[in-house]
Amino acid sequence: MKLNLLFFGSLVDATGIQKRELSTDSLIDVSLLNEYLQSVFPLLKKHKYKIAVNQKMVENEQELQDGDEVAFLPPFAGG
Amino acid sequence: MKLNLLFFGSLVDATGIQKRELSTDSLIDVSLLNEYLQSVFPLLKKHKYKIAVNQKMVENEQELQDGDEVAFLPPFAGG
Amino acid sequence: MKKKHTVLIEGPITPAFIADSIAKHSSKTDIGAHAIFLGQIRKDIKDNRVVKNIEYTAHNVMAEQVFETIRESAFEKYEIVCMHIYHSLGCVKVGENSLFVFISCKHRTQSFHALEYLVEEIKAKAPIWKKENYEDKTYTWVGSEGN
Amino acid sequence: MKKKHTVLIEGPITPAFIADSIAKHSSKTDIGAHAIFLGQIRKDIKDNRVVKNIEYTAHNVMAEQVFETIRESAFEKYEIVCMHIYHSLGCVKVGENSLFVFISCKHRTQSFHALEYLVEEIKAKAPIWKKENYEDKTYTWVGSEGN
Repeated sequence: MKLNLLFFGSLVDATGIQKRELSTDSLIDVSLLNEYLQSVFPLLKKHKYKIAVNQKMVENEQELQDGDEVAFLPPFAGG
Repeated sequence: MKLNLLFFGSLVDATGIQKRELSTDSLIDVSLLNEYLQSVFPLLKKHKYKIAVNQKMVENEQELQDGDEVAFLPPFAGG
Repeated sequence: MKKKHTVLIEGPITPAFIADSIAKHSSKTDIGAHAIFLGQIRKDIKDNRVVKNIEYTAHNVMAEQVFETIRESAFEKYEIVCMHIYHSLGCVKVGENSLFVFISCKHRTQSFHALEYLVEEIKAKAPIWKKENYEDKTYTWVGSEGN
Repeated sequence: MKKKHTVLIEGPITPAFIADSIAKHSSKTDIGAHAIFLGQIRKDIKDNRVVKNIEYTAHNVMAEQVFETIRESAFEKYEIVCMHIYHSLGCVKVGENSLFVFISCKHRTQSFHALEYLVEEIKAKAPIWKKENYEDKTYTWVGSEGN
């Protein structure tokens, strides 16, 4: 399946990425995806963030499906 | 002594006066002045109002002095 | 020497006047939050009579003193960087604004509370009266009804 | 059919834009009270670095959805006639405004409470980030400090 990864705020600095497509068959839930990304981008571990799938905040157990948008959201700072 | 009377809001209708100078030697406090005005303008009795002397809210016992401005203030309705 | 603030202005408070007030604050770089209240004239219907405009009168000298006292009390109660109050005198038509309260603070929380405090104080304490004129040419003194 | 509201706008929210918004409400004659919040960029000093501007980014699609949810919740909680929210994206300089919340009600009390509610909801829930750029060309992601 293909996932559309989005990084925001400080996580753009931590990963060097704003947007990337990822092809995977093993990263079947948010927890596995997150662990994988933390291994590729160790700086991520130093950041607080939440994850939204298709614009909805999700927990780690959330399963992923082909075409999902997975957004990595550090603490909001609007206003 | 001379008093400067001011009427505001609905009291302008009740008395037909906005501003008037009054010469008196007997109306020595607010209570006496008010009674006198209510006898001259009976409609005043149907109105709720407070009295300010020289721009300060006063009670009935307040003595009056030559040159005082006495303002008759119905309920405020600013905004 | 104390700065004089004039609150009472003739006629409605226009959007352009408000914009100008806001623009003047761009140089005050310790401000993080503005809270603004505007009082607008409603087209109320009372006993089948439709409001056309409101005519405001005030005890001007006393009103300016009261506004100054209210300002000072707000500065004591809240952390305010600056504060502006404008109130119309004379005729203000339906849809126009007659009260403009503008509070600027470093942080937002104080600005909300100061705004409500100021508007309530003004309504309660400012010696201002309104004559509500209806389209049928009758009128009522607001707040003195039934007297 | 549901009306679409676009909250995110590029660059600062100008006084002229605010004036225009206010002016548009003169035809809504059931409104008696407007409450407005403006967030202005402060020239803060952090570790001897002076703030020059803030760059806002958002998850745009998600942010617009969140703003719509916040709007709906405010309409449920308060008696609001109409409501407008604008938030800047991109660069907003010190002294300029980046957030404009505009609530109009029949009566004033609801407008104060709705204003505070909305601003707090926006701060807590809108997926927006700010990069604080300093005059020495360094920067910080606000809210992610110390990570």
